Amino acid sequence: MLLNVENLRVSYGNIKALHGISFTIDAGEIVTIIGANGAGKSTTLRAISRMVPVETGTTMTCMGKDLLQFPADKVVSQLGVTHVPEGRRLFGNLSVMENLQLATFARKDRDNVKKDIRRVFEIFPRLEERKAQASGTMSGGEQQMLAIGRAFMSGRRLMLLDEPSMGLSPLLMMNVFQALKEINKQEGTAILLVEQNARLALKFSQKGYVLETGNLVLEGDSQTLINDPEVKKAYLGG
Amino acid sequence: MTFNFLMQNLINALQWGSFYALIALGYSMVYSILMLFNFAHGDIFMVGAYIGLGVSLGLLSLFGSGAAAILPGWLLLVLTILISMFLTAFVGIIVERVGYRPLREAPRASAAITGLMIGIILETGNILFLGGQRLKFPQLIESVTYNVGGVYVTNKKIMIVLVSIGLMLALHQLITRTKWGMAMRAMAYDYVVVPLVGVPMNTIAAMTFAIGSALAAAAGILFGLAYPVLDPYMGVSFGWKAFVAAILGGRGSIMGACIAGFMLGFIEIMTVPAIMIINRLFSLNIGSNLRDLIAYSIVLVILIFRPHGLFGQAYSAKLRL
Amino acid sequence: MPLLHVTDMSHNFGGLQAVSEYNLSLDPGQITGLIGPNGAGKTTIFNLITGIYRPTRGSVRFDGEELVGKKPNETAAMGLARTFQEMKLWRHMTVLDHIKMARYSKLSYGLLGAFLDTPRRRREEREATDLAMEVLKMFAVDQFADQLVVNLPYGAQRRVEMARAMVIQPKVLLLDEPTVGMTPDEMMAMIEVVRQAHERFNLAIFLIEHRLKVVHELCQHVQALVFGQVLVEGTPNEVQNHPKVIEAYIGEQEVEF
Amino acid sequence: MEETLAPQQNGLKYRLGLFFKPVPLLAYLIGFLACALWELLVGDGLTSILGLPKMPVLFGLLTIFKVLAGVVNLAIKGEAFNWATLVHIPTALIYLFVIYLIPLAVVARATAKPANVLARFLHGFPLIVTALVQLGLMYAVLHIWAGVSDYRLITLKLTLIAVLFTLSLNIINGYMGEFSCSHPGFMAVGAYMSSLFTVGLFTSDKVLGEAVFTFSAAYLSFPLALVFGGAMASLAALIVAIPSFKTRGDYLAIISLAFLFIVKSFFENVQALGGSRGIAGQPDWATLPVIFITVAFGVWTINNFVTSTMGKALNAVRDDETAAEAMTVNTRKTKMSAFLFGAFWAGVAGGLLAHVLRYINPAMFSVQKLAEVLAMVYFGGLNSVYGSIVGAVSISLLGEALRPLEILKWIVIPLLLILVMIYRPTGLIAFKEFDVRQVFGPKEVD
Amino acid sequence: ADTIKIGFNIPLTGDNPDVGASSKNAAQMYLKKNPNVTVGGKSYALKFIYDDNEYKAESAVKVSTKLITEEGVLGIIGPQSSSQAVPAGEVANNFATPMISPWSTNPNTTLDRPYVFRGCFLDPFQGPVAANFATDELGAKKAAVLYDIAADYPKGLAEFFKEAFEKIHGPGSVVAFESFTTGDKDFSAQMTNIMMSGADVLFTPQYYSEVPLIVRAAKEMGWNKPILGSDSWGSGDLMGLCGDDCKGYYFSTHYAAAGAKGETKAFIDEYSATYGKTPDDVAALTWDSLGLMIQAIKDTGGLSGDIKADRTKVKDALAAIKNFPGITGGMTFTPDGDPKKCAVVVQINQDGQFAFHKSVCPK
Ligand SMILES: Nc1ncnc2c1ncn2[C@@H]1O[C@H](COP(=O)(O)OP(=O)(O)OP(=O)(O)O)[C@@H](O)[C@H]1O
Ligand SMILES: Nc1ncnc2c1ncn2[C@@H]1O[C@H](COP(=O)(O)OP(=O)(O)OP(=O)(O)O)[C@@H](O)[C@H]1O
Ligand SMILES: CC(C)C[C@H](N)C(=O)O
Ligand SMILES: [Mg+2]
Ligand SMILES: [Mg+2]
Repeated sequence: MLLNVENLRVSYGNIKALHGISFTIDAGEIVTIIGANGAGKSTTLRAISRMVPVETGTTMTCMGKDLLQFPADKVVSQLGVTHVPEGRRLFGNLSVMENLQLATFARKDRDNVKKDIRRVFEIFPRLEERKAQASGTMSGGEQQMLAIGRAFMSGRRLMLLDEPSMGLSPLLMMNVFQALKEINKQEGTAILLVEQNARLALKFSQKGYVLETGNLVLEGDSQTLINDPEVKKAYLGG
Repeated sequence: MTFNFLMQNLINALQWGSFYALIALGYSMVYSILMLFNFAHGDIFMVGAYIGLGVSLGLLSLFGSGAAAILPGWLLLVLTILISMFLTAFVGIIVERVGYRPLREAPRASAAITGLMIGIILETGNILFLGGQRLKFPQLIESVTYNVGGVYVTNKKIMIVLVSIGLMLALHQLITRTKWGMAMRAMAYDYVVVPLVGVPMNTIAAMTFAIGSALAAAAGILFGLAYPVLDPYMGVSFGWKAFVAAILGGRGSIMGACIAGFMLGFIEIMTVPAIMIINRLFSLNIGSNLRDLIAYSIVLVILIFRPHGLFGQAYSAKLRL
Repeated sequence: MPLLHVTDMSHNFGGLQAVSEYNLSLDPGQITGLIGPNGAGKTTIFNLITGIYRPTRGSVRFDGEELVGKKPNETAAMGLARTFQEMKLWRHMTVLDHIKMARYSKLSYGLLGAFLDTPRRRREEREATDLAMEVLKMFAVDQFADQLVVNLPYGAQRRVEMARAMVIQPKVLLLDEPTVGMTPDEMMAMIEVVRQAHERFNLAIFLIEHRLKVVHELCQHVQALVFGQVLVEGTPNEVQNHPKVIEAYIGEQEVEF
Repeated sequence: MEETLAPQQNGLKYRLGLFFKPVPLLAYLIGFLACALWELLVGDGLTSILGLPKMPVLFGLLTIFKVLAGVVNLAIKGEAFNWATLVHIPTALIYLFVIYLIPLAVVARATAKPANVLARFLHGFPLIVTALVQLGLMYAVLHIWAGVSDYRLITLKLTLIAVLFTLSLNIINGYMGEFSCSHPGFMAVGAYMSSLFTVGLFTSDKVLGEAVFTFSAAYLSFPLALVFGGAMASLAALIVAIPSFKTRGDYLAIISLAFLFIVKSFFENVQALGGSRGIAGQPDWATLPVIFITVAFGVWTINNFVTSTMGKALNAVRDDETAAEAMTVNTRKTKMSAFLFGAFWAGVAGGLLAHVLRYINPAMFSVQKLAEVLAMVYFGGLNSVYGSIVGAVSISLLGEALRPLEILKWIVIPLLLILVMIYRPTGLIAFKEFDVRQVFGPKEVD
Repeated sequence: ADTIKIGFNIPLTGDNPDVGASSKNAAQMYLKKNPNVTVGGKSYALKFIYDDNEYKAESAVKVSTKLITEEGVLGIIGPQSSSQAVPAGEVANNFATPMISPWSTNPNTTLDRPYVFRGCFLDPFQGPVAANFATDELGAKKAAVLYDIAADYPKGLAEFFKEAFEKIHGPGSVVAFESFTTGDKDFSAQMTNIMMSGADVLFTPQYYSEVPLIVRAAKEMGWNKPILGSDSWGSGDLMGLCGDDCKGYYFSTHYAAAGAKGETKAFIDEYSATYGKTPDDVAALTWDSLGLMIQAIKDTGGLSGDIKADRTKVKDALAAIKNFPGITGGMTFTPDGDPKKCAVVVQINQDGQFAFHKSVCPK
């Protein structure tokens, strides 16, 4: 088991966002969380990447280590858990290349870095064309590619993806998901995917969870969930 | 008169500009990386100068001065600069820890206020501990004046200009070429996600303050050599003017800040001879006292025509509220 | 004569030709869609029409009047309202204030009225509040009137943005990806809202979307934009099945949105 | 979807809050009036009974800090300290309670009902009626309170001016979200121009020459002088306002800072205005009622402005300028009006200041003044009329009350501000709308 | 016992905290020596209240008001610098409270203010003293002036000097009249102008803290002619800051510490013993002003206890004082409240002491 989350509780001030959810991710597995707007999906990812503090009672372990002992940057550099946040959040003033290089800040294996960059360019040839462009001026889809590439560079035991399809054209969306699948297959990277587009997400993943107002209400393998009438009604548009 | 006169003023302007440049550099470090007005920077410069004073006095008493000196003056100077830069870096780190880190999420202007307040505390602390009287900075190296065809240049002036240009180039390399520099720029753009790519944000922020403060210390010591009277408020006007230079140079541009620093020094010094020349040419009687008025009108006009500074790119960010 | 008429509009950023030779004619009450890959220049076209950028070449006519050279607040006051892809709301303002703000150009009490709280100001402010509440009701966000927008659920924020645009009483509404980030449910609700607004005010709407379902439901006419140029235009079905569009935009696989 | 944590139902604070909930402003004013009269009546007597050296003028704070300063001096410098004065701390507190807190609480609570009735009655009339009644009452309170000591009077005058000045800066830095550094410059223009008006026209003076007019009712022209000062400040503000169309944020901050340097240098150099020596001998026209009325009027118009849709456009421009433009907001007009309006009131505040101090020189309008007013704005709270009032009053009072600490004052005040910034980054009372009707109105309790 | 309170309106923080410190030192020394004063046969304990004016005009006004109305002082010593003394004098005069500014040399401080006095000579006197000295003893025909335009005192004195010098040598004989702004550290541009002007002497009425920088800038530009200063040079710290650079230059001042005799010497010795440094002008003048104030209080022949009446009595007594034997010279007030005092010109000798050179008395 790669990641084990138990009784995850998070609040923002007076607002309770997560009421104690538990789930697991195995190595190399693709897991999806679906849910309505404001259900707490992003919050879950933020809690794992230690961007928001969790409340007492929460336990999270990654490869047997207590995740809560790691600050946000060490979660990435030492545990290999990377987070592609909602809205991409690239460093717009840095060039494409610099964005990729920065992601290797804490890495010691210089030789592999070069190889990995080449790998990213193979997956997303568009990025190589735009190597020197300031990332802030790229279009939404290009930015999404770079965000994934950046995550790829910083560690790839587990990728936390927050709505990667948002705002992407249909073709590009397929490309992105294909690339993700490829990374998953070739590198054995586990993926925790959060998506509004539930059908796509469930098709893409092996296991799914349904989050409703801070509680996990349903879980199962994705195929089952797709056919679940409740899920169908609520999340797949009838 | 004219050529010598202009050359002389040019050299003066270079030295004066070096201080603005060095201080603006440190200011701009913090400013362009954390996007914070570090209004305490001028006072850190002051603290750096006083630390330099303490260190150099300590060294002098250890190694003797004048005829009894064991080590040559220039070596003491280098030691003083290095030790003081190191010590002042810690002051910077403390300032970051106490005054800025807790405010990282806050509006930038609030951090500006904390900076102002830390500055006041540093000034007052100085008065409390040292009693507020002016102190003399020891002249570690013998001052030598060269007369180059009627233009007077001192060895210190040359040294000051060279050291500041050297530091500026080194810093430019650091920011544009290294991973640290990249991380700093990334932080300027969006500090929230910096940890998400595995970069230790607090370390970067502390480093930034440390480097900025170390530069201020270097500036403080060079300043002490050139203008050997130290007082607790010596950093105030420098602080504000470095603020002007850092932004005039263009947001996020270290080089720009430096050049703007030189330029500001240049404008301030050169308005005096310029007024004089205009007076002669048109037999007017404008006083050199109009210097600030003219100098800052020039700054204002530059900004009206280059609304994003000399080297800055257009941006629409506003105060984080 | 079309209500909004764009002819041969081009624009470039530095060396990048973002939009070239773009044409559009939008009649009153018509809904036209604009699709295209990311970075094709769709949002840029909106920005050019509304005056945020000034086109390098070409003309934009609205109701017979030239828009090029006009500032965004002027084009908006003429009846050209828009929403933003990334939803530009004012963080520190309440929902009600958002809506009232869009009445800015209709206020006539002037600065002196603002300073001195004249009866005229009070009357106009009251009228604006009444109208705002009505519109908020229409978009089902009236219960949030006194809250800051940041505290609203995402879908409600989208609707507030739309309501804000509607208060301008526009003749043309420009919508930039109104359903982005929505669940299928919310998407359907949004389609309904747009349709109602359209029917009630006989609005002309110009819509950017990546979700073809939305385009299908709403548009009579669609343009497909690639690299700043219109590749194909026609009915949604024509465009969607056009091989070039499939190649550049939709892809071969069957995907649902 | 969201659960809010229930507030504590049994804390002392909560119960006190409940107790005072039905008390309208009117009742507090009556309470304060009672306090002021009570002090007039028994203040001196109580002072001597308690053995205080002097009637406490700033609610006993000054007395207490004087004692504390003695202790501090003993501790750090070994200066002699009269231990007997320690008793002044409890006695000053007793004074505070007996003269202010207890009567205020009792009277305010006791008159809450009739005051509510009265407030509701007044509420039936146009706003101006209740406003005038309550402001009149407020003035009476201040008048009586300040009548006790001239030190109180000058502190009060300067505090009122600080309120106006702070609020006028809040328009730009808080409501519009720019970081403007030019405000002391606007104040300087106002101070100089109104002095030019009064000293130049009505007073014989070494700098500005013989009086042009002399008549006994000359003071009636004072409002004109203030308006003139404010208008000139507005005019000067154009220099900062026009670049604000093109540039924002930090660049605007240094444009405004350059403006401040220019203004200061200008007044230093214009010999006709006294140069660095300044102008002295302003007539003594800035009396408490004049200041009170001006400040009240200023606060009223500023509050009107920022609560109107016209004024809220400032917020829209601050939070997202592109969206504001797309929503028909004329951003140029908005920025321009904010700068000119803010500068106008800063200029008026400058005019008042010049006539309270009856002396001005360019050094008064330096970056130090800037730091001071920035501190007041950010301490009190951005985007809030309440905030500016609280910020200006508390920092002004604190500045006076901590005087006995001498130099340590400049450690204590900055520390306090840092703490406030850390725990309340937008200031004490930020983003709160000041609803005049509600403030003056009755407190309805369900 | 009854007390008499004297207030001090001095800068303990702000740009010149050492001025406040010197004043406070002198006052504390005085108090230690004279804790009580007998007026009309009755003994009173003296109490001094030091309030910080932050070297700001606004604050000086507040402090004066506070001292008078709050602390109930009988008289005020200070402020020291004219930029604070001018506005504070207005307050003292309005509240009919005697005030002595020890060090303010600007004419406006006392003008038309019967309650305001000073302990030093005025700039219109000092300016000609310096001009004459430059002419007679330094043989100057052309003079340069370098001064701070933003500070009241240097600017005033620079103008008085210019007027006096040009009266002797004709218009245009002040060949360079260069200025800078408070806080400036670099004077090279101005010095370059001065070098080019061909002046025989440089007059710079600046504070002791700026003098070393000016002198240094001058030397670095190759200036080897005399430099002449004013009373603001006369701080014990000048030599500590200036070192050898300042030796040999002259300045006009209130008293010369080196070689002083009698009372003055006693004061200097005691001060040096207590605080470890030579008293500067401010200290000496504060001491004298305090002496004047106490003398006047004694001269009233008895206090009534009604503070308002007593203040007026003190003022009248002050105005009537004749030949007060101050350590900085004898003092008698003119109707304006200014003492007729001699100025001293001192030279900074090779030991770094301020050696008496000559004394110039008003006619
Ligand atoms: N920074 C914040 N401060 C306060 N409340 C927040 C914050 N971020 C999220 N919330 C609240 O927490 C809850 C969960 O939010 P979260 O962003 O995790 O939802 P989500 O499922 O990702 O929704 P979406 O589909 O809109 O991204 C919501 O009620 C939201 O309003
Ligand atoms: N201000 C700008 N400066 C430089 N380039 C820009 C600017 N704005 C947009 N671009 C570029 O112009 C192209 C078109 O951008 P635009 O935002 O119009 O795309 P879009 O069609 O809306 O894409 P998406 O569907 O991703 O929103 C992109 O390549 C983008 O990088
Ligand atoms: C600097 C001192 C000599 C004070 C000066 N005399 C003044 O009037 O301000
Ligand atoms: Mg989310
Ligand atoms: Mg777009």
